[in-house]
Amino acid sequence: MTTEAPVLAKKDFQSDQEIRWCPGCGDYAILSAVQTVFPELGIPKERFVIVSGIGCSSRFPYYMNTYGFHTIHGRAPAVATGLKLARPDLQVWVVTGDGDSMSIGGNHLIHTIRRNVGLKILMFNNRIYGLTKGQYSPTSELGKKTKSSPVGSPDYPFNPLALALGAGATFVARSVDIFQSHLRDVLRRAAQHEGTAYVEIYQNCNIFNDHAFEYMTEKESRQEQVLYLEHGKPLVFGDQRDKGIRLNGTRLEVVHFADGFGPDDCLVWDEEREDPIFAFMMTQLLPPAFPTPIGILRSVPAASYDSRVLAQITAAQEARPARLDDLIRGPETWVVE
Amino acid sequence: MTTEAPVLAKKDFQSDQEIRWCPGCGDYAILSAVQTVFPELGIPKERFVIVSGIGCSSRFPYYMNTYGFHTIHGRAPAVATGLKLARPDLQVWVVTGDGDSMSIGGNHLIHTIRRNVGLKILMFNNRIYGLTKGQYSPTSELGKKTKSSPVGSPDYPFNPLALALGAGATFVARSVDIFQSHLRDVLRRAAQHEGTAYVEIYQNCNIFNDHAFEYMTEKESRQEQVLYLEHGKPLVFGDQRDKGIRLNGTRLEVVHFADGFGPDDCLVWDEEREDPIFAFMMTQLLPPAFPTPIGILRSVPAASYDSRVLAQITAAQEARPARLDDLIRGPETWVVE
Amino acid sequence: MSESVSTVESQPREVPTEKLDEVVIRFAGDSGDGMQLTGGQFTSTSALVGNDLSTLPDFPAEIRAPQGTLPGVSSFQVRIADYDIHTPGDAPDVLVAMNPAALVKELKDLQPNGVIIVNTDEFNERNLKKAGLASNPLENGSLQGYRVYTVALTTMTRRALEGSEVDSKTQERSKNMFALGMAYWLFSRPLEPSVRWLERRFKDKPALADANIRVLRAGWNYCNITEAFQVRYEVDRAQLPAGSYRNINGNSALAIGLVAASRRSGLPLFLGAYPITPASGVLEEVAAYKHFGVTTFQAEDEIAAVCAAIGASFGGALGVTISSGPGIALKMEAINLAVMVELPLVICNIQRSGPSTGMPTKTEQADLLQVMFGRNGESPMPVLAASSPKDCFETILEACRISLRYMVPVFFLSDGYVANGSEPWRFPKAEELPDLRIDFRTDPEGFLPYLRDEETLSRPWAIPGTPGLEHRIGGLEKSDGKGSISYDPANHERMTFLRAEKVARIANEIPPLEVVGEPEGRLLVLGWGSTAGAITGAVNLARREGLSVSRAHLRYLNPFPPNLGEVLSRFDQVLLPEINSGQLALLLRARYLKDILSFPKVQGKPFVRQEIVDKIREVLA
Amino acid sequence: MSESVSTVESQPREVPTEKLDEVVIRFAGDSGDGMQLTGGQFTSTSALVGNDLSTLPDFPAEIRAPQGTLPGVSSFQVRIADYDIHTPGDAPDVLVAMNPAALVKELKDLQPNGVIIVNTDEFNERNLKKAGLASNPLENGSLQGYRVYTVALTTMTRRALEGSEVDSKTQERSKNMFALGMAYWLFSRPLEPSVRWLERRFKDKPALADANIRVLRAGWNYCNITEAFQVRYEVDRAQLPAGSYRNINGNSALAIGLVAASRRSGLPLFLGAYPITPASGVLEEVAAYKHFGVTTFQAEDEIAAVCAAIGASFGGALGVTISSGPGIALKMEAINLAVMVELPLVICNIQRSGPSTGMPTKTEQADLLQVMFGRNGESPMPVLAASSPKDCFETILEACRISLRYMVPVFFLSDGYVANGSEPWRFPKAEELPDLRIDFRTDPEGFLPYLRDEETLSRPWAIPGTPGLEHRIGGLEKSDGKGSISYDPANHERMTFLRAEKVARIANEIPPLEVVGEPEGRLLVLGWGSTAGAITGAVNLARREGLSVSRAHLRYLNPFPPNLGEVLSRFDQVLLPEINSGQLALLLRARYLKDILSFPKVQGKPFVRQEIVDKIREVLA
Ligand SMILES: Cc1ncc(C[n+]2csc(CCOP(=O)(O)OP(=O)(O)O)c2C)c(N)n1
Ligand SMILES: Cc1ncc(C[n+]2csc(CCOP(=O)(O)OP(=O)(O)O)c2C)c(N)n1
Ligand code: SF4
Ligand code: SF4
Ligand SMILES: [Mg+2]
Ligand SMILES: [Mg+2]
Repeated sequence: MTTEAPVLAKKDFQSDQEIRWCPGCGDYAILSAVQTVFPELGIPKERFVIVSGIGCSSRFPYYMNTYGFHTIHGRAPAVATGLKLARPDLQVWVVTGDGDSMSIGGNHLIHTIRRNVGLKILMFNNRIYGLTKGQYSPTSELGKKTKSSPVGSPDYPFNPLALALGAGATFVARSVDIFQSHLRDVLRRAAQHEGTAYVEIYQNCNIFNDHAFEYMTEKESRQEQVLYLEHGKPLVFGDQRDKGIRLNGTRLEVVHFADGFGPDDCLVWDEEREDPIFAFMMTQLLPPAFPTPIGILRSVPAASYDSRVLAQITAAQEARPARLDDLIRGPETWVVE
Repeated sequence: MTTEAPVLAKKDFQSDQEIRWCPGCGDYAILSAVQTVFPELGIPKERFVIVSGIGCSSRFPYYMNTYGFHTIHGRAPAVATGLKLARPDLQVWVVTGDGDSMSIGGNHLIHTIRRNVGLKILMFNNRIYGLTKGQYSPTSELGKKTKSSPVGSPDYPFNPLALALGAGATFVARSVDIFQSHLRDVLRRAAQHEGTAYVEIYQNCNIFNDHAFEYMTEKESRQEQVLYLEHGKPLVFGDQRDKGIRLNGTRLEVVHFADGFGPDDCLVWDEEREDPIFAFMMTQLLPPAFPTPIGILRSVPAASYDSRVLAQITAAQEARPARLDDLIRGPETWVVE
Repeated sequence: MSESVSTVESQPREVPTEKLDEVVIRFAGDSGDGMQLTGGQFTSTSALVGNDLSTLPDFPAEIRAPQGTLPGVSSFQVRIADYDIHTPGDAPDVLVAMNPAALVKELKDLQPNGVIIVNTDEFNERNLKKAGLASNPLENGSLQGYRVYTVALTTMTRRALEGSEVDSKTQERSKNMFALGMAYWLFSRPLEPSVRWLERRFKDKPALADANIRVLRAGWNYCNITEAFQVRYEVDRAQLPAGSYRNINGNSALAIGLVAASRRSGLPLFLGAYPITPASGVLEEVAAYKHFGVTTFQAEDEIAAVCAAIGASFGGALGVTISSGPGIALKMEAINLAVMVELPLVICNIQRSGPSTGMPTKTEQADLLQVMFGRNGESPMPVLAASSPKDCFETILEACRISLRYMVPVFFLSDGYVANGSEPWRFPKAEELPDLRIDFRTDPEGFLPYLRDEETLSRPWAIPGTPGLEHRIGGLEKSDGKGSISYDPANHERMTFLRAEKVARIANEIPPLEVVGEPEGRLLVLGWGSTAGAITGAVNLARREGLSVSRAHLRYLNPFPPNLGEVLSRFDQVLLPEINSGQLALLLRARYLKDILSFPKVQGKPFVRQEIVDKIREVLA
Repeated sequence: MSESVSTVESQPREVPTEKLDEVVIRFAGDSGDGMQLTGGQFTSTSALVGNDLSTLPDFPAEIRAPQGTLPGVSSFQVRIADYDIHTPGDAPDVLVAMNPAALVKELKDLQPNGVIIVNTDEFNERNLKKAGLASNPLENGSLQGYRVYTVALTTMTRRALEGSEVDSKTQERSKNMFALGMAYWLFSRPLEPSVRWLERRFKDKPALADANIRVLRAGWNYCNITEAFQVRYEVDRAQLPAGSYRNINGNSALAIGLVAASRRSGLPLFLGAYPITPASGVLEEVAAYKHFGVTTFQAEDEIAAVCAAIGASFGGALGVTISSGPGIALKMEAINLAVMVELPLVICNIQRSGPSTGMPTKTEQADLLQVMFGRNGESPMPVLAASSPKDCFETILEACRISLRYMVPVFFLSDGYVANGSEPWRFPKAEELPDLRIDFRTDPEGFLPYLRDEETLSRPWAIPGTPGLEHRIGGLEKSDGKGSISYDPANHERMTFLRAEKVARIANEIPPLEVVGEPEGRLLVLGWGSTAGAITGAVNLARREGLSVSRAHLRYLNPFPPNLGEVLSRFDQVLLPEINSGQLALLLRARYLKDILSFPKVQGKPFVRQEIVDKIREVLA
């Protein structure tokens, strides 16, 4: 199929379904960002498919006027992998939650990332099971009190981006539901990536886990708590941009320019580093000691799984004629008169 | 139960079952190492349980004269987690393969590691599905020709130790089937760890993937290809110990002492680093550019999942009397005469 | 005057009171309006008053719907009576509608000439539109044929709280207490129980407690003072068997039953689960019982949950897992491992409407064949089903007993209707409960992992840590007795037989099926699980009408009670209502070659009594 | 002289030849001895000669057993005949035993006075001990009653290769060719086919090819020259229907059938699978057919495999997944999604012995009820079963046709016996195969995702990329027609009915069940799947004995052929042999209320003809 760039607008991607998220849910903001970015991509509407699992977040496809598949809990990446293999011409986006993709769906997620399947995966991380009404999730903090953990969760949480990098992710990013313009930029970059683009989106569940990300989303604290990763720029942050991140031996530390340090002492961000070490370092910047990095943690080119599989098939087709009769006949036959 | 140190010998851990691995299989060497180490641990034999999944490697329990559970494919960590939670007094070891734990069992593996359940996990990595007669596994190299990949595997392989660190592993190590004394040391260290001890063991499948690790196991090349991680020692290797690993900015590189470098230029190994960055760096030392690190990549103390769960229960028991009649009666009752 | 609101209790106004033998009330409003809580309070108070009762909550689908819309309506139906009842009632006599959507959605169920109490404050343009109404039903006469009482509930609530320190959002939210107060007045119930409850609930937030109590009283007083209602109703206490009672829902009865089984067996309870509607509540409740030494493990998925339970069972705990249909499907491979290694394990399936994700918040009984047959190979398992909320307690104890005694995984079936519905329960004393103690094998002398007990055919439970009993188990076929791996054809046939025979022998211990009504005759109405209430109510009514019909209810679906075949043979016809397409009917036909009149209903809703009564009439006509 | 070994072909020695109508030969040796290959060669050559034949390979369990031990024995049985046969034969006439373990393990099956050819070189202390033998059976007279031929096979092979450049390990390994050469002489078969095959196989290793050919000839010459054998045997060509034949096993027929279905439907094949015995072979074979544009996806587990197939199907491919019992259990939740979204999907279950891991390399038919009912909720699915290796081809084509035409997931059942067994196949021409083309929906005009075809009730297949047909599907209950989420009770009941009715209507298209023998009478032997051969053989034999017995075989297990009930009613008794505890019997009893004589066998082994013949006699006695 050829891609003639059609002129599309946000409304073209809005479905007629009435939206059933709680008022104030962070999912609305993400939906809006996606509906804003899709028309810009110059891809015909019918070429988009959104595949989701089960969860509040996974209701996403119903609100997008594209092809959509609301599958079963945790399996969206597997369904999407099959779809992408069968139809490399499609833009396949996976929408999932921290329970859907980090809990029951963890295995499909890491294998999709490992293979580098050409999927864009948006993981709405609200650190809770929303749809089932508020049990702790694999990203909930240790000791978190929820319906199913009355005296606090005994689980250490996952660091989703560290896990993705450990699985060999070629594109890893993080953004926040209400940081609209930043989120849109990240989505545009994800759309461009050939392999698996894994995007963690901090999303507020105002019913079961309100204020989860307040520490960094509040206007006041934002500059102090957020580290914007910008390719080629030093890792500087703070209201006055008066702090930075440097590497001391193999240790990361915050330096205050007041103490005579300057941007030159800080690490210069490189999202294209061939090895994942630098990106992995960023996943270890955790509050309260460090600001939380958002933006592109890793973006390196690598042939997608679907392209490699397709190449094998094409090569085979060029190398050998495919006659069904030959296949049925097989190597040895005999005739009975 | 009290632990009076019994005097046990290797033969105490040998079962009467006749071993059914192929002659020459690396599994024999690992079995021997385990049978040698167990008696040294001063733990009564009946206190050991070996839980496995399905695969050649997973036949392991039958050959150990301890309690054993040969479960189903990929689920050993989940079964073992339940056992350890119910019976913290037991020494629970999980034996699994690269297919059993990295493929179908990937999710249970990363969640066990995340929770830091008090299990010792031995992953026999022969980079192939042995029991099903030679299909590629998630650790098989890209392009590997196997029964199910006649023109080569289209999958990028997992880096098992990177994945474990990405999942938050507190103890990570690597050894090799035929490096008997090294393997025994690693097993002893694993036995001491409170949380999840994840050990990757390179294991040769001489039937379906022979020579997989020859590049580093051959006497000739061994010193050149293996980097022995020793706590507090510089990362030096080579026949003449004339090469080392240093960090240049955020990049790792091999330095040749011939070029004027010395051990002081090399990174000093620290297996106890609180953050996983240094350990993660080691997982990125890949052949042929780098020697392959073996030994302890990470060993940091952290309360095990089972100990935290137990603490919650004990606290609750001390805080509240547990009268079944009260529970049945509930908050509100009325009487009918 | 009639618009002022007093919040201090005054003397009941002199109005005629009408005695009713039963009444069905449905509280309906927006998800946010607290209808479940309101219904719950009305229920407990009525219980304390001594009525028999039965409730039916109905929440919107898991995902939240926009305020004021039809999908957002949450309702709670309670039936109170002065005689013993078995269902929450077919059609409500009274409907409390907190907004237009609630009125629209629930009206169709209301009895002709039924009472409607509406909150007029919510009947504005926006809400009418959201409810898909062109004009206001309070004005367009569409409510003719009902007794409509319009109250500015929100306004009244605000008034009642003038000068209160709680913020206005909270004020507004307490309007359900106003409705509750009204209901209490109308049905002559005391306010005290709810007052006490509010005080308990908000003991750290006195202001909140006070506010709610004020509104509750205000609602009561409103009815008492205004001339709106010219009659009050009374429903006398029911003649229930003497004893101590509590109100309980199915999931709580199950949770408590599991703890009880742990106590009575002396084994620590290990509950492995992954949240899923409608089973999550059991996990959440048991998690609160840590002081009983129970362990709850919220796993990464259903497979890990059941595997962990199997591991715990191998270690000597009472291993249990709970889930619902889709999760049960995922567990089957592991459950089959438990069948092969012959360890105790109890799997609770709180059934919901399928197939696939289906209608998660709706009830169904359509997983019977799944739990019977959803495993590869010949894999027989005992299956028990609870017939009502309180019956979950007894049935889970029995499921645990069988599992421990026979070393076999057992399925416990419940469904959304039983799980969320509630009823009074004449609860037992702990020491009256069955003794579930068993012995672990400790003697190495002559120990073989698969040497069987002559009577039950169960194998010894030898747990790790026991000196001298070191052994290996696993999913491969085992040699009879020794338990080592065996590919011997005759052995496989024998082990297959033994696994089946072990389950079959349970029948020797279970009570014979009881027939209520004539022991033989023209028609038997047979049921299993949550249809018990509707069937009982229907058969009682039909019999009062003089129809010759008996009933029987199955708790044991595998194995069947030994006398089942003979019972069936004694009736010309057997009518089998099921909330599925006839799954038990299939099993009975296959087993007894008797034609069963299958009466399926697959609407995600329980049977109402009338449906079964009509069917009985039709069959006997 | 008798000890020298010539490797150049000489003229057949003048010996009496005896004509046989059939003979059963079993080649048995250590896993490493290449018995499967030897048997395979003997089979193809016999096929070329024109015999009818049937084979039964038997490997040791997946895990490798130590050399020379009983668990390590691998055998291959082939039956050749001059008339048409249906099974690999009950008991071998000739046993080739390459070592003591093979002799011990296989001897019990051998016909009285059967021929035994043993490799004496392997009968040393160590090997006798490994086989659990106290003394040497070749010397202790325990082989009385058999015709034993002892040959120093290894020594002979070495001799034959004196001066050859291949290493001695390789030399030793080629001894199976010596045995093959002997068998060729003994049964008067030409050497050329195997010679050609060896040349093809080792075309890059001429030395190896030459060595094997030399040993093959040496074996033939050995018999020809030595006086060991005083008679040769001949089995004439069978009178098979005219046409072109090939030899084929079940998994190959399935793999080729899938490619054929792809070609005939014009849809690219997507095969998602996770390796598992005995299904892996299908994945491996299809992976080699990339030039047909097929995609194979080796997934991380069975769930991902089926989910990927569903995703591919959503995208417009022919989505297929293969596995065996335990893997099928894991797939069920996802298969149920396919039932709900009504997409084409074919699930192949190559059954093995269960429950749980069971006996992976052994055959069984015990997953029928699992595939029928192993999903939550009311989830009907078509189920078809292949009756023989070659029948896998036709049956998979039919399964794909139904799946595509009705937009429904379909189960295809095979088992280890059918998968690994082989038989001659009069293969069809591609253009004679059914036309499986379907149309994707492309017209936006009046498009609704769940608007149904009047005849088949199937919904439109509208694939992504089609302008104007953007829509959403999922696992929640759908509204009839529009396909949007619906919790409406009546709609759920209707959709439940429609999903069932769609499957039921398939019966209108499938051929009526054919009865072979009298259309009515005292006894019908009914079968399904892999029991076809044994039943056919048995019934034919019983009829030759004049017994009044007919037979019929089911390919369609859901829905049943429309005339099935009526067929059953025409016979006094229905005997149903199954490699399970009576699973189809249960379905038939439930459906037709007819008492079925279930004849179960659960030994991980197929029926032998004699077992069924005896049963028929017993029933008719
Ligand atoms: C097989 C299965 N198990 C469990 C569930 C119940 N369930 C639905 S969504 C969900 C978790 C959702 O959490 P998350 O993915 O974080 O989504 P959110 O609602 O927070 O957006 C669970 C446990 C299910 N639908 N299916
Ligand atoms: C549910 C299930 N799926 C598939 C299989 C088949 N199977 C058994 S072992 C195995 C892979 C074994 O590979 P690995 O874990 O690396 O063990 P190895 O044999 O190499 O030691 C597979 C796919 C199975 N037994 N069960
Ligand atoms: S429950 Fe939380 S995540 Fe779900 S819709 Fe409501 S606010 Fe959003
Ligand atoms: S197949 Fe490979 S891994 Fe398995 S036993 Fe043989 S050599 Fe070892
Ligand atoms: Mg979430
Ligand atoms: Mg392996």
